[in-house]
Amino acid sequence: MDIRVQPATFDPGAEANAFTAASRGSGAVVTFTGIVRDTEAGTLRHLEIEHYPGMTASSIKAIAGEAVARWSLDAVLVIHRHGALAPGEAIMMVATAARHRAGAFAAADFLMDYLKSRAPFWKKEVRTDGADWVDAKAEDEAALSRW
Amino acid sequence: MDIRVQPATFDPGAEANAFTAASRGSGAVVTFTGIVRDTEAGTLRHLEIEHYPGMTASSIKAIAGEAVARWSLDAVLVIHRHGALAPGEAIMMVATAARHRAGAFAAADFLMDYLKSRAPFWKKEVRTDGADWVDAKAEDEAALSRW
Amino acid sequence: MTVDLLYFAWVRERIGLPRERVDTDAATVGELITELAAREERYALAFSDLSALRVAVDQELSSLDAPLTGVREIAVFPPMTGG
Amino acid sequence: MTVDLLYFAWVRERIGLPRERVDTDAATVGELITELAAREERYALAFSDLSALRVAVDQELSSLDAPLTGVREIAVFPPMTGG
Repeated sequence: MDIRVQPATFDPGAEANAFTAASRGSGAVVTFTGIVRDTEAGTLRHLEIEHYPGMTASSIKAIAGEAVARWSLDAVLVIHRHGALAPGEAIMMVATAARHRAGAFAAADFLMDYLKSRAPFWKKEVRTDGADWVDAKAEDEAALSRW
Repeated sequence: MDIRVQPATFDPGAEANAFTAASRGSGAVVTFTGIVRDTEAGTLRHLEIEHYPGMTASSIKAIAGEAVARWSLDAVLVIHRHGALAPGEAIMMVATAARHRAGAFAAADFLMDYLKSRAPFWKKEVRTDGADWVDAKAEDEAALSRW
Repeated sequence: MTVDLLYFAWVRERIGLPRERVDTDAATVGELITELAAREERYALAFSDLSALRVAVDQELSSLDAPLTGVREIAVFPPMTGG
Repeated sequence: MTVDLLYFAWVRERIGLPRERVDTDAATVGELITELAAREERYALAFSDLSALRVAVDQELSSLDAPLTGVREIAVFPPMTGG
Protein backbone atom coordinates (compact mmCIF):
# COMPACT_ATOMS: atom_id res chain seq x y z
CA MET A 1 0.00 0.00 0.00
CA ASP A 2 1.64 3.19 -1.23
CA ILE A 3 -0.13 6.43 -0.17
CA ARG A 4 1.37 9.81 -0.96
CA VAL A 5 -0.02 13.30 -0.25
CA GLN A 6 2.25 15.92 -1.73
CA PRO A 7 2.40 19.34 -3.37
CA ALA A 8 4.89 18.16 -6.01
CA THR A 9 3.98 17.13 -9.54
CA PHE A 10 4.34 13.46 -10.43
CA ASP A 11 4.60 11.40 -13.61
CA PRO A 12 1.48 9.19 -13.86
CA GLY A 13 2.94 6.95 -16.58
CA ALA A 14 6.20 6.34 -14.73
CA GLU A 15 4.25 5.66 -11.52
CA ALA A 16 1.96 3.23 -13.35
CA ASN A 17 4.93 1.35 -14.80
CA ALA A 18 6.72 1.13 -11.45
CA PHE A 19 3.49 -0.03 -9.82
CA THR A 20 2.97 -2.73 -12.46
CA ALA A 21 6.58 -3.90 -12.24
CA ALA A 22 6.25 -4.25 -8.45
CA SER A 23 3.03 -6.29 -8.70
CA ARG A 24 4.28 -9.32 -10.64
CA GLY A 25 1.67 -12.00 -10.49
CA SER A 26 -1.16 -9.57 -11.07
CA GLY A 27 -2.93 -10.00 -14.38
CA ALA A 28 -4.76 -6.68 -14.27
CA VAL A 29 -3.75 -3.11 -13.48
CA VAL A 30 -6.28 -0.25 -13.53
CA THR A 31 -5.25 3.37 -13.15
CA PHE A 32 -7.29 6.51 -12.75
CA THR A 33 -5.69 9.92 -13.26
CA GLY A 34 -7.54 13.13 -12.45
CA ILE A 35 -6.45 16.18 -14.41
CA VAL A 36 -7.10 19.88 -13.83
CA ARG A 37 -9.64 20.97 -16.45
CA ASP A 38 -9.80 24.56 -17.55
CA THR A 39 -13.20 26.27 -17.40
CA GLU A 40 -15.29 26.36 -20.60
CA ALA A 41 -14.28 30.00 -20.99
CA GLY A 42 -10.58 29.25 -20.51
CA THR A 43 -10.39 31.48 -17.43
CA LEU A 44 -8.78 29.11 -14.92
CA ARG A 45 -5.53 30.39 -13.45
CA HIS A 46 -5.10 27.45 -11.13
CA LEU A 47 -6.88 25.05 -8.85
CA GLU A 48 -6.00 25.51 -5.19
CA ILE A 49 -6.29 22.30 -3.20
CA GLU A 50 -6.47 22.54 0.57
CA HIS A 51 -6.30 19.53 2.83
CA TYR A 52 -6.29 18.51 6.50
CA PRO A 53 -2.75 17.28 7.09
CA GLY A 54 -3.50 15.47 10.34
CA MET A 55 -6.21 13.40 8.73
CA THR A 56 -5.49 13.08 5.01
CA ALA A 57 -3.04 10.20 4.84
CA SER A 58 -4.75 8.20 7.57
CA SER A 59 -8.19 8.51 5.96
CA ILE A 60 -6.81 7.45 2.56
CA LYS A 61 -5.04 4.51 4.20
CA ALA A 62 -8.30 3.38 5.76
CA ILE A 63 -10.12 3.60 2.40
CA ALA A 64 -7.31 1.81 0.56
CA GLY A 65 -7.13 -0.91 3.21
CA GLU A 66 -10.83 -1.55 2.78
CA ALA A 67 -10.37 -1.84 -1.01
CA VAL A 68 -7.45 -4.27 -0.63
CA ALA A 69 -9.47 -6.52 1.67
CA ARG A 70 -12.68 -6.37 -0.29
CA TRP A 71 -11.22 -7.10 -3.74
CA SER A 72 -8.13 -9.09 -2.69
CA LEU A 73 -5.87 -6.56 -4.35
CA ASP A 74 -2.21 -7.40 -4.85
CA ALA A 75 -1.31 -3.72 -4.57
CA VAL A 76 -2.79 -0.25 -4.38
CA LEU A 77 -1.31 3.19 -4.99
CA VAL A 78 -2.85 6.59 -4.23
CA ILE A 79 -1.09 9.88 -4.97
CA HIS A 80 -3.00 13.10 -4.22
CA ARG A 81 -1.57 16.57 -4.60
CA HIS A 82 -2.39 19.75 -2.72
CA GLY A 83 -1.47 23.39 -3.29
CA ALA A 84 -1.73 25.32 -6.58
CA LEU A 85 -2.22 23.21 -9.72
CA ALA A 86 -2.24 24.56 -13.27
CA PRO A 87 -4.72 23.44 -15.97
CA GLY A 88 -3.55 20.17 -17.54
CA GLU A 89 -1.63 19.02 -14.47
CA ALA A 90 -2.43 15.71 -12.80
CA ILE A 91 -4.26 16.23 -9.50
CA MET A 92 -4.12 12.67 -8.32
CA MET A 93 -3.95 9.07 -9.37
CA VAL A 94 -5.10 5.71 -8.13
CA ALA A 95 -3.73 2.37 -9.28
CA THR A 96 -5.00 -1.09 -8.38
CA ALA A 97 -3.50 -4.49 -9.19
CA ALA A 98 -5.40 -7.75 -8.97
CA ARG A 99 -5.39 -11.21 -10.50
CA HIS A 100 -8.39 -10.44 -12.67
CA ARG A 101 -9.90 -7.32 -14.19
CA ALA A 102 -13.20 -7.20 -12.30
CA GLY A 103 -11.53 -6.64 -8.91
CA ALA A 104 -9.07 -4.09 -10.25
CA PHE A 105 -11.84 -2.06 -11.90
CA ALA A 106 -14.24 -2.19 -8.97
CA ALA A 107 -11.55 -1.26 -6.43
CA ALA A 108 -10.32 1.76 -8.46
CA ASP A 109 -13.89 2.95 -8.98
CA PHE A 110 -14.64 2.52 -5.26
CA LEU A 111 -11.47 4.36 -4.24
CA MET A 112 -12.34 7.31 -6.46
CA ASP A 113 -15.85 7.55 -5.06
CA TYR A 114 -14.48 7.59 -1.52
CA LEU A 115 -11.65 10.00 -2.25
CA LYS A 116 -14.16 12.41 -3.83
CA SER A 117 -16.42 12.62 -0.82
CA ARG A 118 -14.58 11.23 2.22
CA ALA A 119 -10.96 12.32 2.01
CA PRO A 120 -10.36 15.80 3.49
CA PHE A 121 -9.55 17.81 0.36
CA TRP A 122 -11.23 21.01 -0.82
CA LYS A 123 -10.82 22.55 -4.25
CA LYS A 124 -10.94 26.24 -5.08
CA GLU A 125 -11.05 27.53 -8.66
CA VAL A 126 -8.88 30.63 -9.00
CA ARG A 127 -9.97 32.27 -12.25
CA THR A 128 -9.13 35.50 -14.07
CA ASP A 129 -12.65 36.67 -13.11
CA GLY A 130 -12.75 35.56 -9.48
CA ALA A 131 -12.34 32.58 -7.19
CA ASP A 132 -14.84 30.04 -5.88
CA TRP A 133 -14.80 26.92 -3.80
CA VAL A 134 -15.95 23.94 -5.83
CA ASP A 135 -19.27 22.64 -4.53
CA ALA A 136 -19.59 18.97 -3.70
CA LYS A 137 -21.95 17.28 -6.15
CA ALA A 138 -25.03 15.42 -5.00
CA GLU A 139 -24.15 12.70 -7.53
CA ASP A 140 -20.76 12.18 -5.85
CA GLU A 141 -22.40 11.63 -2.48
CA ALA A 142 -25.02 9.39 -4.10
CA ALA A 143 -22.28 7.32 -5.77
CA LEU A 144 -21.18 6.04 -2.35
CA SER A 145 -24.38 4.05 -2.02
CA ARG A 146 -23.15 1.78 -4.82
CA TRP A 147 -20.64 0.17 -2.46
CA MET B 1 -9.58 6.75 -31.74
CA ASP B 2 -6.23 4.97 -31.72
CA ILE B 3 -6.40 1.19 -32.30
CA ARG B 4 -3.24 -0.88 -32.63
CA VAL B 5 -2.87 -4.63 -33.10
CA GLN B 6 0.79 -5.57 -33.05
CA PRO B 7 3.31 -8.26 -32.07
CA ALA B 8 5.73 -5.66 -30.61
CA THR B 9 6.02 -4.83 -26.94
CA PHE B 10 4.84 -1.39 -25.83
CA ASP B 11 5.34 0.89 -22.84
CA PRO B 12 1.98 1.29 -21.05
CA GLY B 13 3.12 4.26 -18.94
CA ALA B 14 4.50 6.17 -21.91
CA GLU B 15 1.33 5.39 -23.88
CA ALA B 16 -0.83 6.59 -20.98
CA ASN B 17 1.10 9.85 -20.71
CA ALA B 18 0.92 10.52 -24.45
CA PHE B 19 -2.79 9.70 -24.42
CA THR B 20 -3.42 12.08 -21.50
CA ALA B 21 -1.36 14.87 -23.10
CA ALA B 22 -3.40 14.54 -26.31
CA SER B 23 -6.73 14.74 -24.48
CA ARG B 24 -6.48 18.16 -22.87
CA GLY B 25 -9.84 19.16 -21.60
CA SER B 26 -10.54 15.73 -20.17
CA GLY B 27 -10.68 15.61 -16.41
CA ALA B 28 -10.46 11.85 -16.12
CA VAL B 29 -8.26 9.18 -17.68
CA VAL B 30 -8.71 5.49 -16.91
CA THR B 31 -6.29 2.84 -18.11
CA PHE B 32 -6.43 -0.92 -17.99
CA THR B 33 -3.33 -3.00 -18.61
CA GLY B 34 -3.47 -6.78 -18.94
CA ILE B 35 -0.28 -8.61 -18.01
CA VAL B 36 0.82 -12.18 -18.70
CA ARG B 37 0.57 -14.04 -15.39
CA ASP B 38 2.71 -17.07 -14.77
CA THR B 39 0.93 -20.26 -13.66
CA GLU B 40 0.77 -20.98 -9.91
CA ALA B 41 3.50 -23.56 -10.42
CA GLY B 42 5.71 -21.12 -12.35
CA THR B 43 5.66 -23.33 -15.44
CA LEU B 44 4.63 -20.79 -18.09
CA ARG B 45 7.11 -20.46 -20.96
CA HIS B 46 4.99 -17.99 -22.86
CA LEU B 47 1.47 -17.09 -23.87
CA GLU B 48 0.82 -17.51 -27.57
CA ILE B 49 -1.86 -15.13 -28.86
CA GLU B 50 -3.47 -15.91 -32.21
CA HIS B 51 -5.81 -13.50 -33.93
CA TYR B 52 -7.85 -13.09 -37.12
CA PRO B 53 -6.04 -10.32 -38.99
CA GLY B 54 -8.89 -9.55 -41.38
CA MET B 55 -11.29 -8.92 -38.55
CA THR B 56 -9.33 -7.83 -35.47
CA ALA B 57 -8.85 -4.11 -36.02
CA SER B 58 -12.30 -3.58 -37.52
CA SER B 59 -14.06 -5.36 -34.64
CA ILE B 60 -12.09 -3.35 -32.06
CA LYS B 61 -12.92 -0.14 -33.92
CA ALA B 62 -16.62 -0.99 -33.79
CA ILE B 63 -16.46 -1.67 -30.05
CA ALA B 64 -14.44 1.49 -29.37
CA GLY B 65 -16.78 3.58 -31.50
CA GLU B 66 -19.71 2.34 -29.45
CA ALA B 67 -17.91 3.28 -26.22
CA VAL B 68 -17.07 6.78 -27.52
CA ALA B 69 -20.70 7.42 -28.45
CA ARG B 70 -22.22 5.93 -25.33
CA TRP B 71 -20.03 7.70 -22.78
CA SER B 72 -19.13 10.83 -24.80
CA LEU B 73 -15.44 9.98 -24.56
CA ASP B 74 -12.90 12.60 -25.57
CA ALA B 75 -10.49 9.86 -26.64
CA VAL B 76 -9.96 6.12 -26.60
CA LEU B 77 -6.85 3.97 -27.09
CA VAL B 78 -6.66 0.19 -27.53
CA ILE B 79 -3.38 -1.67 -28.00
CA HIS B 80 -3.51 -5.47 -28.25
CA ARG B 81 -0.54 -7.69 -28.93
CA HIS B 82 -0.37 -11.06 -30.65
CA GLY B 83 2.38 -13.66 -30.98
CA ALA B 84 4.53 -15.04 -28.14
CA LEU B 85 4.44 -13.09 -24.86
CA ALA B 86 6.60 -13.84 -21.82
CA PRO B 87 5.32 -13.77 -18.21
CA GLY B 88 5.23 -10.20 -16.90
CA GLU B 89 4.81 -8.64 -20.35
CA ALA B 90 1.85 -6.39 -21.11
CA ILE B 91 -0.68 -8.15 -23.36
CA MET B 92 -2.86 -5.17 -24.06
CA MET B 93 -4.08 -1.87 -22.75
CA VAL B 94 -7.15 0.30 -22.97
CA ALA B 95 -7.29 4.00 -22.11
CA THR B 96 -10.36 6.22 -21.97
CA ALA B 97 -10.57 9.98 -21.47
CA ALA B 98 -13.73 11.82 -20.47
CA ARG B 99 -14.78 14.97 -18.69
CA HIS B 100 -15.75 13.06 -15.55
CA ARG B 101 -14.70 9.82 -13.93
CA ALA B 102 -17.95 7.85 -14.26
CA GLY B 103 -17.83 7.79 -18.06
CA ALA B 104 -14.13 6.99 -18.22
CA PHE B 105 -14.52 4.05 -15.80
CA ALA B 106 -17.65 2.64 -17.41
CA ALA B 107 -16.21 2.86 -20.92
CA ALA B 108 -12.93 1.13 -19.99
CA ASP B 109 -14.81 -1.61 -18.14
CA PHE B 110 -17.17 -2.07 -21.11
CA LEU B 111 -14.28 -2.18 -23.60
CA MET B 112 -12.53 -4.88 -21.58
CA ASP B 113 -15.67 -7.02 -21.37
CA TYR B 114 -16.11 -6.80 -25.15
CA LEU B 115 -12.45 -7.35 -25.98
CA LYS B 116 -12.45 -10.47 -23.78
CA SER B 117 -15.34 -12.17 -25.54
CA ARG B 118 -15.95 -10.43 -28.87
CA ALA B 119 -12.57 -9.53 -30.36
CA PRO B 120 -11.02 -12.40 -32.35
CA PHE B 121 -8.07 -13.35 -30.13
CA TRP B 122 -7.24 -16.77 -28.73
CA LYS B 123 -4.70 -17.48 -26.01
CA LYS B 124 -2.59 -20.62 -25.66
CA GLU B 125 -0.53 -21.33 -22.56
CA VAL B 126 2.80 -22.86 -23.53
CA ARG B 127 4.18 -24.42 -20.35
CA THR B 128 7.18 -26.55 -19.47
CA ASP B 129 4.72 -29.45 -18.98
CA GLY B 130 2.55 -28.97 -22.07
CA ALA B 131 0.39 -26.48 -23.91
CA ASP B 132 -3.32 -25.72 -23.74
CA TRP B 133 -5.73 -23.27 -25.25
CA VAL B 134 -7.22 -21.03 -22.59
CA ASP B 135 -10.94 -21.73 -22.19
CA ALA B 136 -13.36 -18.84 -22.37
CA LYS B 137 -14.94 -18.26 -18.97
CA ALA B 138 -18.68 -18.34 -18.47
CA GLU B 139 -18.32 -15.26 -16.25
CA ASP B 140 -16.73 -13.33 -19.14
CA GLU B 141 -19.67 -14.10 -21.40
CA ALA B 142 -22.08 -13.26 -18.57
CA ALA B 143 -20.33 -9.92 -17.97
CA LEU B 144 -21.60 -8.69 -21.36
CA SER B 145 -25.15 -8.62 -20.06
CA ARG B 146 -24.16 -5.71 -17.80
CA TRP B 147 -24.08 -3.38 -20.81
CA MET C 1 -12.78 21.94 28.81
CA THR C 2 -10.31 23.11 26.17
CA VAL C 3 -10.43 21.95 22.59
CA ASP C 4 -8.54 22.77 19.39
CA LEU C 5 -10.80 23.88 16.57
CA LEU C 6 -9.63 23.62 12.95
CA TYR C 7 -11.41 25.23 9.99
CA PHE C 8 -11.01 24.46 6.30
CA ALA C 9 -12.04 25.94 2.94
CA TRP C 10 -14.80 28.55 3.11
CA VAL C 11 -15.42 27.86 6.80
CA ARG C 12 -11.81 28.94 7.42
CA GLU C 13 -12.21 31.99 5.17
CA ARG C 14 -15.44 33.16 6.82
CA ILE C 15 -14.06 32.75 10.32
CA GLY C 16 -10.75 34.26 9.29
CA LEU C 17 -8.62 31.70 11.13
CA PRO C 18 -7.23 28.25 10.27
CA ARG C 19 -7.31 27.13 13.92
CA GLU C 20 -7.89 28.29 17.47
CA ARG C 21 -8.17 26.91 20.99
CA VAL C 22 -11.48 27.41 22.78
CA ASP C 23 -12.87 26.83 26.25
CA THR C 24 -16.35 25.40 26.32
CA ASP C 25 -18.90 23.64 28.48
CA ALA C 26 -20.79 22.34 25.46
CA ALA C 27 -21.71 18.66 25.59
CA THR C 28 -21.60 17.96 21.86
CA VAL C 29 -19.92 19.24 18.70
CA GLY C 30 -23.26 20.71 17.63
CA GLU C 31 -23.66 22.61 20.90
CA LEU C 32 -20.15 24.01 20.55
CA ILE C 33 -20.93 25.23 17.05
CA THR C 34 -24.16 26.86 18.22
CA GLU C 35 -22.25 28.50 21.08
CA LEU C 36 -19.68 29.95 18.65
CA ALA C 37 -22.38 31.11 16.21
CA ALA C 38 -23.95 33.11 19.03
CA ARG C 39 -20.59 34.66 19.93
CA GLU C 40 -19.66 36.60 16.78
CA GLU C 41 -21.06 37.43 13.36
CA ARG C 42 -18.24 35.67 11.46
CA TYR C 43 -19.07 32.37 13.20
CA ALA C 44 -22.77 32.90 12.59
CA LEU C 45 -21.95 33.35 8.91
CA ALA C 46 -19.71 30.29 8.72
CA PHE C 47 -22.19 28.09 10.58
CA SER C 48 -25.47 29.48 9.21
CA ASP C 49 -26.35 26.27 7.34
CA LEU C 50 -25.54 23.25 9.47
CA SER C 51 -26.46 20.87 6.64
CA ALA C 52 -23.53 22.31 4.65
CA LEU C 53 -21.04 21.45 7.39
CA ARG C 54 -19.04 18.32 8.03
CA VAL C 55 -17.04 17.65 11.17
CA ALA C 56 -14.14 15.47 12.20
CA VAL C 57 -13.49 14.61 15.83
CA ASP C 58 -9.89 13.76 16.65
CA GLN C 59 -9.27 13.35 12.91
CA GLU C 60 -12.13 10.94 12.22
CA LEU C 61 -15.27 11.94 10.34
CA SER C 62 -18.06 12.35 12.85
CA SER C 63 -21.38 14.12 13.35
CA LEU C 64 -22.78 17.09 15.21
CA ASP C 65 -24.18 14.93 17.99
CA ALA C 66 -20.74 13.55 18.89
CA PRO C 67 -19.97 14.11 22.60
CA LEU C 68 -17.05 16.37 23.49
CA THR C 69 -15.82 14.41 26.48
CA GLY C 70 -12.12 13.65 26.13
CA VAL C 71 -11.93 15.23 22.68
CA ARG C 72 -8.80 17.20 21.77
CA GLU C 73 -9.32 18.30 18.17
CA ILE C 74 -12.43 19.20 16.21
CA ALA C 75 -12.38 20.19 12.54
CA VAL C 76 -15.28 21.94 10.80
CA PHE C 77 -15.44 22.14 7.01
CA PRO C 78 -17.70 22.00 3.94
CA PRO C 79 -18.40 18.69 2.14
CA MET C 80 -15.11 17.37 0.79
CA THR C 81 -14.18 17.68 -2.88
CA GLY C 82 -11.18 15.43 -3.38
CA GLY C 83 -10.22 13.27 -6.31
CA MET D 1 -20.46 -22.00 -54.79
CA THR D 2 -16.91 -21.46 -53.58
CA VAL D 3 -16.06 -20.09 -50.16
CA ASP D 4 -12.86 -19.45 -48.20
CA LEU D 5 -12.84 -21.18 -44.84
CA LEU D 6 -10.55 -19.94 -42.07
CA TYR D 7 -9.83 -21.82 -38.85
CA PHE D 8 -8.35 -20.50 -35.62
CA ALA D 9 -6.97 -21.87 -32.34
CA TRP D 10 -7.82 -25.53 -31.63
CA VAL D 11 -10.19 -25.68 -34.60
CA ARG D 12 -7.20 -24.89 -36.80
CA GLU D 13 -5.02 -27.43 -34.99
CA ARG D 14 -7.58 -30.24 -35.23
CA ILE D 15 -8.22 -29.65 -38.92
CA GLY D 16 -4.52 -29.15 -39.58
CA LEU D 17 -4.98 -26.13 -41.82
CA PRO D 18 -5.31 -22.38 -41.23
CA ARG D 19 -7.48 -21.92 -44.35
CA GLU D 20 -8.83 -23.64 -47.41
CA ARG D 21 -11.20 -23.02 -50.28
CA VAL D 22 -14.21 -25.33 -50.54
CA ASP D 23 -17.02 -25.94 -53.01
CA THR D 24 -20.38 -26.48 -51.42
CA ASP D 25 -24.10 -26.51 -52.07
CA ALA D 26 -24.91 -25.95 -48.40
CA ALA D 27 -27.49 -23.26 -47.70
CA THR D 28 -26.19 -22.14 -44.31
CA VAL D 29 -22.94 -22.03 -42.35
CA GLY D 30 -24.27 -24.80 -40.12
CA GLU D 31 -25.02 -27.05 -43.12
CA LEU D 32 -21.52 -26.45 -44.46
CA ILE D 33 -20.00 -27.46 -41.13
CA THR D 34 -22.12 -30.60 -41.00
CA GLU D 35 -21.07 -31.41 -44.56
CA LEU D 36 -17.39 -31.08 -43.66
CA ALA D 37 -17.79 -33.11 -40.46
CA ALA D 38 -19.18 -35.97 -42.57
CA ARG D 39 -16.26 -35.72 -44.97
CA GLU D 40 -13.25 -36.54 -42.77
CA GLU D 41 -12.44 -37.52 -39.21
CA ARG D 42 -10.39 -34.36 -38.50
CA TYR D 43 -13.40 -32.16 -39.31
CA ALA D 44 -15.68 -34.39 -37.27
CA LEU D 45 -13.26 -33.93 -34.35
CA ALA D 46 -13.03 -30.15 -34.76
CA PHE D 47 -16.79 -29.74 -35.13
CA SER D 48 -18.00 -32.39 -32.65
CA ASP D 49 -19.47 -29.84 -30.25
CA LEU D 50 -21.29 -27.12 -32.14
CA SER D 51 -21.96 -25.18 -28.93
CA ALA D 52 -18.18 -24.70 -28.56
CA LEU D 53 -17.89 -23.07 -31.99
CA ARG D 54 -18.22 -19.47 -33.02
CA VAL D 55 -18.37 -18.27 -36.62
CA ALA D 56 -17.71 -15.08 -38.52
CA VAL D 57 -19.20 -14.47 -41.95
CA ASP D 58 -17.25 -12.04 -44.12
CA GLN D 59 -15.41 -10.91 -40.98
CA GLU D 60 -18.47 -10.20 -38.86
CA LEU D 61 -19.54 -12.39 -35.95
CA SER D 62 -22.52 -14.43 -37.06
CA SER D 63 -24.34 -17.68 -36.31
CA LEU D 64 -24.70 -21.18 -37.72
CA ASP D 65 -28.01 -20.35 -39.37
CA ALA D 66 -26.49 -17.55 -41.48
CA PRO D 67 -27.19 -18.12 -45.21
CA LEU D 68 -24.23 -18.74 -47.53
CA THR D 69 -25.56 -16.80 -50.51
CA GLY D 70 -23.01 -14.25 -51.66
CA VAL D 71 -20.61 -15.08 -48.83
CA ARG D 72 -16.87 -15.10 -49.58
CA GLU D 73 -15.18 -15.86 -46.25
CA ILE D 74 -16.26 -17.94 -43.28
CA ALA D 75 -14.17 -18.29 -40.14
CA VAL D 76 -14.74 -21.03 -37.55
CA PHE D 77 -13.15 -20.82 -34.11
CA PRO D 78 -13.64 -21.43 -30.39
CA PRO D 79 -15.05 -18.72 -28.09
CA MET D 80 -12.66 -15.78 -28.10
CA THR D 81 -10.26 -15.13 -25.24
CA GLY D 82 -8.91 -11.64 -25.82
CA GLY D 83 -8.02 -8.97 -23.32
